[in-house]
Amino acid sequence: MTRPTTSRSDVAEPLDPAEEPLADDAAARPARWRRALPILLATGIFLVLWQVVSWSGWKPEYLLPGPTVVLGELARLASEPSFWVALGRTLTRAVVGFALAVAIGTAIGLATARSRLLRSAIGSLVTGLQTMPSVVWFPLAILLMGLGEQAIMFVVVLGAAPSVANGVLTGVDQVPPAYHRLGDVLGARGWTLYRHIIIPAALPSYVAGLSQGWAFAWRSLMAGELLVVIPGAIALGNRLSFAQEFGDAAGLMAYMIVILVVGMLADTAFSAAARRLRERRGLATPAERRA
Amino acid sequence: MTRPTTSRSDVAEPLDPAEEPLADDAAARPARWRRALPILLATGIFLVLWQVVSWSGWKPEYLLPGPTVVLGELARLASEPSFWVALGRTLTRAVVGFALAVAIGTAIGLATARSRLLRSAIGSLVTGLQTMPSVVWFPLAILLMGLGEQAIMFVVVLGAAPSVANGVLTGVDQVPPAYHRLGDVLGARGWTLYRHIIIPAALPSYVAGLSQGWAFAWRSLMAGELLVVIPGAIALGNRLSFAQEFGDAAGLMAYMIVILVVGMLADTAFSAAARRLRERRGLATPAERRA
Amino acid sequence: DDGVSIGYFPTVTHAPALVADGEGLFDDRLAEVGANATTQSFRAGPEALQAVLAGSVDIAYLGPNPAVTAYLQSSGDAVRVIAGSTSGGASLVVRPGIEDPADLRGARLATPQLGNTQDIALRHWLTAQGLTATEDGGGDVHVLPQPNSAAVQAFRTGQIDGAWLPEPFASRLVEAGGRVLVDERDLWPGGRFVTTTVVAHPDVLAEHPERVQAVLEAHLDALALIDDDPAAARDTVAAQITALTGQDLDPATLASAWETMDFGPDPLAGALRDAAAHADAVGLLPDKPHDDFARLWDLALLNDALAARGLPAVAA
Amino acid sequence: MSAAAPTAARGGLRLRGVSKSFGRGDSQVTALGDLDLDVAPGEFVAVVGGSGCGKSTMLTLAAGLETPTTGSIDAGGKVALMFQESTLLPWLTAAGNVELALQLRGVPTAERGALARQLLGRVRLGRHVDKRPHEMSGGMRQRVALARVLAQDAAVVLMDEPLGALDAMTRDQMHDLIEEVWLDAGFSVVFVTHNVREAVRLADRTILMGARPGRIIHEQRIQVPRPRAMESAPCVALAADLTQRLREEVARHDEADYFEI
Amino acid sequence: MSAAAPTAARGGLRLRGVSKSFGRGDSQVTALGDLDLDVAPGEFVAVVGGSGCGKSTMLTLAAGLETPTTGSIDAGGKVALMFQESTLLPWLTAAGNVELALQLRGVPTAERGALARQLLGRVRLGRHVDKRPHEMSGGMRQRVALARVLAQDAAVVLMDEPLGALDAMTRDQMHDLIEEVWLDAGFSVVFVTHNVREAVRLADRTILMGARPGRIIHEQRIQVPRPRAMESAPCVALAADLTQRLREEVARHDEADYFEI
Ligand SMILES: Nc1ncnc2c1ncn2[C@@H]1O[C@H](COP(=O)(O)OP(=O)(O)OP(=O)(O)O)[C@@H](O)[C@H]1O
Ligand SMILES: Nc1ncnc2c1ncn2[C@@H]1O[C@H](COP(=O)(O)OP(=O)(O)OP(=O)(O)O)[C@@H](O)[C@H]1O
Ligand SMILES: [Mg+2]
Ligand SMILES: [Mg+2]
Repeated sequence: MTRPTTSRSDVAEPLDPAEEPLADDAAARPARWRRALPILLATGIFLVLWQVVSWSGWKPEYLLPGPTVVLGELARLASEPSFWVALGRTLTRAVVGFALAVAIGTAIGLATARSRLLRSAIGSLVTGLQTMPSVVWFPLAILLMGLGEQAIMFVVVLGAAPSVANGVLTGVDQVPPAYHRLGDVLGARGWTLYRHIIIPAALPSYVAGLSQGWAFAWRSLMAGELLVVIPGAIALGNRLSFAQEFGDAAGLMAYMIVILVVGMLADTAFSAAARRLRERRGLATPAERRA
Repeated sequence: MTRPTTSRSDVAEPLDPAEEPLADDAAARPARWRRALPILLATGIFLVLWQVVSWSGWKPEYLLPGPTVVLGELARLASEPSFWVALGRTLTRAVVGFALAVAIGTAIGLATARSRLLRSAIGSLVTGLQTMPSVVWFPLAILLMGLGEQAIMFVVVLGAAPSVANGVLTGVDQVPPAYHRLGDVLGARGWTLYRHIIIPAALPSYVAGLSQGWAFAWRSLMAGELLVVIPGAIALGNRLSFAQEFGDAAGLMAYMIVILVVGMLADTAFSAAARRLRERRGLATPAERRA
Repeated sequence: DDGVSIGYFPTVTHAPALVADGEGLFDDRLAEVGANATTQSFRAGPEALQAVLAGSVDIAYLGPNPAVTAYLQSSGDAVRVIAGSTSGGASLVVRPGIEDPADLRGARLATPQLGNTQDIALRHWLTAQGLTATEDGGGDVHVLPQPNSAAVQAFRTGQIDGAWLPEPFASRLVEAGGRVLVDERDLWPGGRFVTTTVVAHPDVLAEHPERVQAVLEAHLDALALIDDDPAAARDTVAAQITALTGQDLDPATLASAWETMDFGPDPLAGALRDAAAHADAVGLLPDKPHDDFARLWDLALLNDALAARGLPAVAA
Repeated sequence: MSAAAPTAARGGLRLRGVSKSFGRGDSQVTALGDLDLDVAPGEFVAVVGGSGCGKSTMLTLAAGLETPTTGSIDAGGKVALMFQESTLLPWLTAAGNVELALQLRGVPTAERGALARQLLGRVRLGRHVDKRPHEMSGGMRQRVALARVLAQDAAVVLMDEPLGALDAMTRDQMHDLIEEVWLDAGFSVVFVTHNVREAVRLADRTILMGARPGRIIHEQRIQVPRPRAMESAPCVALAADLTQRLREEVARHDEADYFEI
Repeated sequence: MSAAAPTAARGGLRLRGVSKSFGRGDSQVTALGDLDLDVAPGEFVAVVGGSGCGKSTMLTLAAGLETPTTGSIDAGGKVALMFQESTLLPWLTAAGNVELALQLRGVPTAERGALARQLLGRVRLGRHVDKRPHEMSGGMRQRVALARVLAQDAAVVLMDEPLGALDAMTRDQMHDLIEEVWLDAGFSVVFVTHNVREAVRLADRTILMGARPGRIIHEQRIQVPRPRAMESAPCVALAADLTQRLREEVARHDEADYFEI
């Protein structure tokens, strides 16, 4: 069995029939490693740079602590069970709130996308709501929900649902007209058209857009957790603001790293899902297929 | 000239050659009006409901003021030149900050999309950064930029640029593989491929995604304007948070309406741009073509 | 660069700064030494703290808690208290029906922020009453930190039973039907404790003592104005708050808040040390070594100025 | 050989004074101008014409996907259209695409799977029922689309170059299949093709369309008895005649197309 | 009539032991198996074969868009491919699409416009240079893609059913055009078609591909002098022979495709 090769000389020179094919190594290396390596490399470079800046004494330690200090702080946090409890509580809220936001946002998005009337009536309103800072919902949240878990959920849902709804609208708008026409010809109208054609067609774009909704949910949650302390239930947002209140730069950075890691994991999940969807349809980009 | 008609009977009954064609009115009404009407209607219904709730005395006026009070407050605000100055200042910041975020986010997004190495190294990081609440950037902003306009811009750009970068990535991922293959066959590689094929192909999805970036920018700006009040230069964010701090429910709601209207106008602009792009390519949805 | 940046909060407990800025005293005094003032209003404690630590402002009006925290976080490198400003102006306001501390068992009380000045005062006081309150809101009394305006609204809607808040929020709680259970002044010897101090960055003190001196003169001028004509000073405060926030503070609220505060140049060092000890006792002091705050005060310039005015000196 | 015809005729299509313009103002294009067409219930009409003369536009209008600029269109029952570019849903397998048509037609769940497989077998894709569109060749995709349009069981079936991507042998098989299904179900057919012999092989009547604006310039009833062979003498003669007319029609527009305007 | 051949031959393509499998494990499909093909510089090869036998896969590999599972592929110069489904960029006009190919080939800005218009005129789209893809008919889009592939001026030109959506007359015109350009530029051509007469009309050599796995089962050198007429006796005879072989090849797979497995 010969090695697979492809050669294209870009000079317009006729092929000499006696020429030997060039060997070209395209053997597959373990994909998982190849994907993880750059992340580790980037992290390493970043840590080294950070340490150098920190050693240079450009800013005092209490303003810009070095990575060893911050990572030490992170290790200390990680060794406290209360940290994990707080993280767990916040993650639970994030997941529940996001799930609610996805359900509500998707419903609103679909309703808005389906009905031309609703679309023009409240399409822009949805985005308008999205630009509303979480903090302005507090009075309403307290008024309607009281000071408790529900108030936090309220803020999270109001923060994230419009983004999810917008994702639905964007996805639906980008469904190629050929599919609409096909649906029409197949006799799919109204909800049937959506169920069988528009929603599946919009799915990859919708799933990719969920990471935006997640970001809104998470940010709203951090804001919401400042509002409400539920007795016996300190969450990540409280701890973060406590670190900030105390000017505890190392602690703040440690919490930032936690937030970052959670965000990156969520993104990895969403983009993997979107990639899988595209792959099943033969729509993966060449880079994705190679990876 | 006969009226254009189309009839499809869904009963499987042979066409009687003598049957008269049914008249079906599909004449175009003025499109602009038809689009504005539902918005006005929805607004009207909302105002009436709000007034009813307010009259019902469910919650006292100082907690949930009625629309007349809030609109009165809005009118009062609009009559003060200082309100317009504050709005102008905030809008200027928003536009400048968003423009910066678009420039930076697009550059990062393109760099990340183009290079597989960068993509796996920092692709998720971008989303991770997006989930970071604006408030955690304050210490860094004060440290690097001092207390002033630049610190606010810093927060806005850090808030919105990741979303824009993500929009680029989503857009690029959704470019059909057929275009990649075409580019390959035409000899477009690297930046040339992006310039001539990938970027134009990703454009409608990117533009539609900008409204998410705008929402992040606007929310970060509202947070950033909490950083500092520059005497003689109160911005919308300051006014909003002061209204909240002073328990001024009517004022708060008036500012919410202002934010909502700005957000809706921005969304209208973005989605109109995306629609125009799709229309030029024959990719408008049937509803859009009819509208 | 001949600018001096001065930071303060647009709130009544920062009245001397509001008066000095409103009357143009900072500008006048700094002009005498060939400098000019840029004033900045903070919106939240952490940002003020960070601005002081980073040296983004030269001189700031701060609560005792951020001052102590800045001192501890920077191992004493980033902050010096150069004068006192305000005492008093914080109360525990509760709903009617709570007549004495024993009635608080099971109650939900708000404070502005976990570990802030009022939060520690409440926790310390509760401990003295034999009531427990954990950091996470558990114990005999549930302490629920939340933004001041949210606390006022939560009180109005009956979500909380009371709150330990600074002015003007304490007065607003009273207007909303609450009654004062504890006026914090009653807990301190002489009724005086630190609410606001004036701090400077050590670099500014070392490089431009004359500018710091000028700001102190303006500060003392403002205190004198407040002393001489409280009503006029209150009007200036109200006008300045309106200018900075776009909101009108209700005159009645302002008047009632005013009654709970004392203004003076004494930094009340003893009270500040006590407050830090209270925080330490309830476990809400940053876990850093401190030397009994030996370097926190730098009152030489203040005492010079006081002497020039024939006023008694103050001590650290 | 006997002149076969559908046993139970249904469907029927009538276009009256139909015209269609695209764009506005200067860039307005009249794709169809004042077209009349009657297709009787159970009739098989084949349409040939030059590239860009308006055949697809006519089918799109007849299927109700676009509204005509003027004129009226009436169909005697459900209309199915097989697009010129086979539009398969990429998230469904070949069987899934056909089953969806069955489902939307109202076939009970239990019957769909077997029916879809049977139809795919008849278009010679029995081995490929579980492939997704991107795993199939162009001709295979076209046959899935053919199976799907047959699955719709419509009263009027419009097909836009349905066999253009197939080799001669497979094309013959599909001719037999289409004729068989049509004879059995008795729907009306409008069949657009560039293969003149194919038109003659299948149709009761051939229609030649002219361009700019699109209109009918020639009709021919094909009375050769069914089943017909593409190579039989009458078919070849009719095809040669139609080809000649087509060439003349296309040549008339040639100069204008060749040079810039 | 003289046996014309390109004046200056260039290009050339060599496939050696090329195979291509898709998927993994149970669902693995071997689209091509151990295929050898040599195209001489300046040679015109036409490929016919049943639907799904691997023609497009072969072109995709030859163009370097996919890597073969085994084997080696060498091309003597730039390779251009015209896809089976004409892929036009929807944000560019017909002229814009052609100009892009010119630009990427390195033609100076000043010359592009005129050259693109000239090429579009030659594919009979002189009146439609400013139309966008969605404003064109299927056949018009295919001709834009043809103009674009010719604009690339490659040494090896691969075409995948490039005229499948055209009527007979326009198709003839395109045959003349392709032959003319080829004789002039002397590139190598691999031309996939379902129209056997077209293959005989154009090619120096026809290749019949068999399926499962895709491989070459018959080659035929066409020595009829150029220019050829599709209807000339030797062409018709050669086409009939090739058709017969194709039918046999397709029939061999028939049973398996018809029934489910
Ligand atoms: N959306 C549109 N906007 C503008 N012009 C259009 C549009 N759709 C079709 N046309 C024009 O209408 C004419 C007829 O197009 P149509 O697709 O019906 O041709 P056709 O007969 O199907 O051709 P082909 O055999 O090439 O498929 C063409 O000239 C085309 O340019
Ligand atoms: N991405 C893929 N995944 C799995 N199978 C594939 C893929 N691409 C092609 N095939 C299979 O490879 C075989 C050859 O396909 P190819 O497109 O080359 O056929 P073709 O000869 O061009 O047919 P047609 O004349 O119908 O266009 C087919 O059986 C097809 O199902
Ligand atoms: Mg057509
Ligand atoms: Mg093919």
